[in-house]
Amino acid sequence: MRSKGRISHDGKIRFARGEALLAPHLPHLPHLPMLQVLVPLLMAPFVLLLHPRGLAWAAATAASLMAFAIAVVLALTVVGDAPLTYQVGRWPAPYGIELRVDDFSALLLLVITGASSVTLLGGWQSLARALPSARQPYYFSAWLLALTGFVGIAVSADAFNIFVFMEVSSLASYVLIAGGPDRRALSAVFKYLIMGTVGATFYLVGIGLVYMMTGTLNLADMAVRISDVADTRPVLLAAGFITVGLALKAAIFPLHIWLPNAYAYAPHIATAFLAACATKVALYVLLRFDFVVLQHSASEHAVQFAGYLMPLAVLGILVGSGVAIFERDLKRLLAFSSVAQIGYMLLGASLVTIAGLNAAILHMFNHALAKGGLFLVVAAFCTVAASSQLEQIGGIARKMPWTFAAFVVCGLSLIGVPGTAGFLSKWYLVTAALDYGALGIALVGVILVSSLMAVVYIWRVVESACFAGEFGDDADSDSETAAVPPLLFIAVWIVALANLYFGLASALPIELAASAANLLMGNAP
Amino acid sequence: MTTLFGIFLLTLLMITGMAIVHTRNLFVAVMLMGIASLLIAASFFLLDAADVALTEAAIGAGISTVLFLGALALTSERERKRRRSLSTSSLLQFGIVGVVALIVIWATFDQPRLGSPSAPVQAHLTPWYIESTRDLIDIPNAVTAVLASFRGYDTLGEVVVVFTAGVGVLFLLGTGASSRAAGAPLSEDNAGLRHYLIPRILGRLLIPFILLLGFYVQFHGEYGPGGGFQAGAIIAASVILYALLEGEQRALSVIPQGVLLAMMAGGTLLFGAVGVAGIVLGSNFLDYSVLSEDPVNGQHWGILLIEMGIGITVAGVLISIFHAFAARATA
Amino acid sequence: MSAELAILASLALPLAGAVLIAFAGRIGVNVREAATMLIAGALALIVWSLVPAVAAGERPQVSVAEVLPGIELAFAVEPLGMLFAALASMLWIVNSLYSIGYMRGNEEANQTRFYALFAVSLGATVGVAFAANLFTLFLFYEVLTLSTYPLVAHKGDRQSVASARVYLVVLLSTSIVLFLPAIIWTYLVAGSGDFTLGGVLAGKLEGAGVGVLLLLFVFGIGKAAVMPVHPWLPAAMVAPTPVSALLHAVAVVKAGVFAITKVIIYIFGVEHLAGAFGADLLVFIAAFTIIAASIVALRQTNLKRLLAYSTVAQLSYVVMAIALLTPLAGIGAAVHIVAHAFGKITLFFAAGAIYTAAHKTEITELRGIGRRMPVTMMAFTIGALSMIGVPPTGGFVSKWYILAGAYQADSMLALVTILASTVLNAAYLLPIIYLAWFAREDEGDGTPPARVHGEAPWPAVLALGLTAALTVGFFVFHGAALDIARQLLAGF
Amino acid sequence: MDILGLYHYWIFAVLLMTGFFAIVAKPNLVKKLIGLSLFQSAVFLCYITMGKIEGGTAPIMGEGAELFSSPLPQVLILTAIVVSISTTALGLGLVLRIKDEYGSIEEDEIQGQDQP
Repeated sequence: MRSKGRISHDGKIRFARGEALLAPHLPHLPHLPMLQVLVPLLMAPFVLLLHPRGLAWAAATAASLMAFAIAVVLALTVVGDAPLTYQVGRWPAPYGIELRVDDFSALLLLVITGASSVTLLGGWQSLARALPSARQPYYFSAWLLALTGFVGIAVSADAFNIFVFMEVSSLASYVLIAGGPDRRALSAVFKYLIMGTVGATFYLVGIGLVYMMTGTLNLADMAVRISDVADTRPVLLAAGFITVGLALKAAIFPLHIWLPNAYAYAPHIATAFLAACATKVALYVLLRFDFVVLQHSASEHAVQFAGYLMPLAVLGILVGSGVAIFERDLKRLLAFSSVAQIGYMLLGASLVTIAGLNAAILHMFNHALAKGGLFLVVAAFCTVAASSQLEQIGGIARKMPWTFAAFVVCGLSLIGVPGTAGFLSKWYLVTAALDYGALGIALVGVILVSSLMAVVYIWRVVESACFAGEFGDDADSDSETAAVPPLLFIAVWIVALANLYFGLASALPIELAASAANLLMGNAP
Repeated sequence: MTTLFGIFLLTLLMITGMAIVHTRNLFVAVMLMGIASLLIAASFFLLDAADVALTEAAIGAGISTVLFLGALALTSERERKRRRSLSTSSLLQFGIVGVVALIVIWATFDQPRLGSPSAPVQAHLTPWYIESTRDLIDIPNAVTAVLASFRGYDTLGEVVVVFTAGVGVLFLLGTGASSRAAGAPLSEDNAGLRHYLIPRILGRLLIPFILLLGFYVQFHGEYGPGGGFQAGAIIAASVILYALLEGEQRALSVIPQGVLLAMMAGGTLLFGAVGVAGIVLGSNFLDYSVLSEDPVNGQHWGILLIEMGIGITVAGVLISIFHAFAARATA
Repeated sequence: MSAELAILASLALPLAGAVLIAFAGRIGVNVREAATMLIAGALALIVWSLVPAVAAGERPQVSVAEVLPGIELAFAVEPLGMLFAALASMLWIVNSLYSIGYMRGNEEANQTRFYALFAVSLGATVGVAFAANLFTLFLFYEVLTLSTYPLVAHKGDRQSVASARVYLVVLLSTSIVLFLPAIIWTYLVAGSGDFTLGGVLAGKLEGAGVGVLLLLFVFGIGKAAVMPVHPWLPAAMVAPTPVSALLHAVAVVKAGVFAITKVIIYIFGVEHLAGAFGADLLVFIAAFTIIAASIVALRQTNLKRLLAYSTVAQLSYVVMAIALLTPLAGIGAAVHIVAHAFGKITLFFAAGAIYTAAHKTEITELRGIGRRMPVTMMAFTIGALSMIGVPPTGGFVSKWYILAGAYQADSMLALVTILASTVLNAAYLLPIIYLAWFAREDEGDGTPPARVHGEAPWPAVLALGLTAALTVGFFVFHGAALDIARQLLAGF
Repeated sequence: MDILGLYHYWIFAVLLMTGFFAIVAKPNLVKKLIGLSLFQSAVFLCYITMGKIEGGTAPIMGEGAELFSSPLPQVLILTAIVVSISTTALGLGLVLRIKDEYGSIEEDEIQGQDQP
């Protein structure tokens, strides 16, 4: 990555124009935003018909990898450059549906497709074990549909289209979670379904009210037209509905109650995928809407955003971390940690400064790396342990030292130790908070205290994995390769190394996040 | 006059809604829900939304009711009795709900009034849609034009939602075929209403007409209200009726599970393929005008094909879901 | 080999070595230990190859990556870092030799993990020594904490896990809650965290802020064990003795005082700090730590815990010396890092040898042990004398410079502290020597000796003999170290 | 005029919250889904209402008619109806599985079984 970047005089790392680099080889470049959605979308029905063992998985993985490749090209194309737009059906923008890939969506696309590819790649044995083979085509089809939904949201520039793809992703996510072996997965999914649908419907009401007042659904058009009606009651109400609805989907404290059980009882691999991107997509829409559409027209909007959401973010950080410390199940522990981490992102956004947004967006990327990796390791642990209870994995580090080492790396990234990706977003967040005046110092205190709490809960796991339990005391690594499927092992280490790589050479995500933050605050990139 | 009638319908709807929440008998609630759907459909009709009214009637009152009833047959028809006390939590919930309702009503006073021609909804995009439907697509039904062409991508998403639901239900419940022991003799349950002569005869007489209606709605969508969703739902309803009359097993032998799966996937793929053809022919995804020499003609072809895709998928999914539910009952 | 390449090689070698050792462990113990010795030797060679250039005034540097705009992962060799890296790399060889004897003698488990992580911590130490800015320093500081944690918890029983937890919690939490904010503050105020002669904060931060930031750094760098952030050091006594040596002499605590010294000289700037309130306070805190830790040491009955508190006191010598902000005291601080390392490693090696040979850990058990283990106890005596600061040991040299620096600074407090602590040092160390040499084994409660034993395994004895020789040798041949340390004067 | 012009929206508000009340207050899972349907139907009403234009007809261009209600909200609601039935179907599928596994469709009983 670095070789492509060059450092301009103002100290920012800029990329060579990707399009110029890639265009001669890629005739379909203008269609890429569309293909990003179409590849998983059209592969999903195919996968449903692939019954021979393993074929559905292979096809799904191939589609996901292809989507990842497209996301990489898109990211390199838009970084530090104008966004790509695409008129579906060639109908002009406010009338037809427009797709739009800018730095923010490019970053999110990388996260989504990357998470899907790595987890699918590593997840074959784990999923094959959890699901009877007759049900596998359905599952992998649902997986691709979830992927379709997520990327569909990320590339869309149309409020209602986002709703449609939100529903695609939600329904598919319910299926992914319901595949869990424990019956508690079912009750968890039902709760998720109810809360998720309520959230989506709130969003629908919100955009309905905005549509009523502006007559348009295109986000950019909406942002312009809303200034005439900015402080009318329906718009205020719409802001409320949209924020609450998306907060439900993003599991923002205290609307997170669906999340811990849903993550805990889903198949391990699906948890890794969803934990890496599901809530972030909702947060993405929230930021888009609140900043691009509402921010500049509704007076006092910044104050409201900060005033209502910042306390929630702080509470979420503290409560999430606090509960995680006392949690006995590894997956639930990590799920509560996710609640706290979403709090970080929200906290950055609620500062309503470029630096704060930059931190929030960068943390979306880095948290996906850390949490995705941790859940993948859990999946690896569970190939030998009976469950993800902390007692059950006691001493597992002696059985699989290398897998465990990956856990430590990702855990350190989650804590925010320097040299790992997580450190960079914490750094930005603290810097942004320090710019915020007296309250900022208190926020720094919160961030630091919760980092310590993260140390505590990660170290509880490390201690029990190293020193407790009854796994045999053989440090013989041959048993590890026998126990952990090789693909999963590779996937785990890809993510762990990515945590280290992006801790040192993070030019691409930082550049994307910085221009995304500028974009949201209304400055041209 | 129509406004007053509309208000009467809506008042009735509100009362029905409250009754739905209040009753402890789930069967009654489902039936009331069907009535509510019909009332909403009637209101939609008064509000000039013929397409939506048709859909709400077919899906809200029809398919949805069948599914709820199927679920009730497998679970229980009554909510469990519990000591009814006005606890603080239920008072709180009631209070919150009331306050939110009042806030929403408070907000309405800044809204454009019903039917106001100066409302942004009417003023901003609508004239373009009406005009372009005439000039660029040349079909009478503007709803179909917007649905299938101007916002065809939304519709693709919608088909994918339906497909996802089908995949999800089949994943959760298994396909009807696999959960039943092969070659089991037809049980009393499984035989449908075969022993009841009059409903059977009447039903058999009805089915061809329903099917015909379905196909009419499918292919007439460009001219009048209707289209793939409604047609798919109606065709599914006829198959479901057949299954109710003749038994699950026979319905499955007419359209086997494999075919249903192929319908689910094939319809979605057809829609996608039409869109991709746009790319291949040098334009954007879902641009139908390149499908033929004459752009307007191309739009016709595109709309026809994707509506077929929608209809096939919707019918396939709904029938599959019905079979999955029904298979539970007989298993 | 060019200097830049040497810097990178000295960082990469231990890390690659760790992987190599892990694989060598599968082949056989002898291969593994040979690999360790080889890598330690190679590292020392590479690091020492930089010495002539640095002594001649060169400052080789290399930048690896720009992590954030304005924040680089970069290395630069300056005199203090050179001294530290040279010391650590040399002691690693001795320590490896000793480890072989100790680990085999005590039949410890998980030895491969031990050697591999040892290599990682050495790599981190070199990283700390060569760091060109605060970010890089912090990065390797944390790596050092994390890679030594499993070493402290090596035994894996309840007690060592609990103690290791204290170790980790104190070091990580001080670094995250105090050190990191201090670093971010520095970057925000100064726009840079590069170690620059004269200090990057000079002229950018004034008033009470200077004092607060200084305290954030001093307490944030928990490895320096300034009271009250010292409890991790006695807790870590559960670790195997080579690890204690690593903590006390080679790497960890030295990284702490090294970091504080660097921050004062290169971040604040001596001149800039001279008038500030924080520096005086720091002298006071360090003086308090010296006296308090020595008094606590007096009351210890366990040999290793006693040595641990002695370390707490000795570290604050360095902190106090640098806080005096005079040139002579600065040299004293740098030389004391080296002198204390030689003395303390000898003491720990001796304590470990006693444990290996006799399984004794309490001071009262040491009656007459000098007759059974003459070499070990001779080395112990030399180390103890160095701690007290008696010639002809290295401890005398550094104490001399610190005293002279205290005169220069006209600090009565420092003078009194040094003298008082010398008395206290003698008071807790001399009784041990007396017991070992002049008390009779069967005195006291009259129980006969539990087992008959001689010296510890030969590699251990050889190692402690070597370090004892170094301790004495440093009294005579400290010229090179002094030459390098004198270059620090540019900062004063 | 206000009453006539806004009555639809008021009914929307009441229906929305009636459905929402069923979702949060009723422990029976099927009842929750019924509430969810009602909740979503209310939104349909809101959208369709805003598309109506005084004196217009359904946007199907025949002879004579010149003023049409907006087709866009109708299209959106067609989509939303289908989304709603899809959610309901999946939800009911889940209820059936829950009934199988737990033997109950009452939320509190299920929670009771999960936390022995």
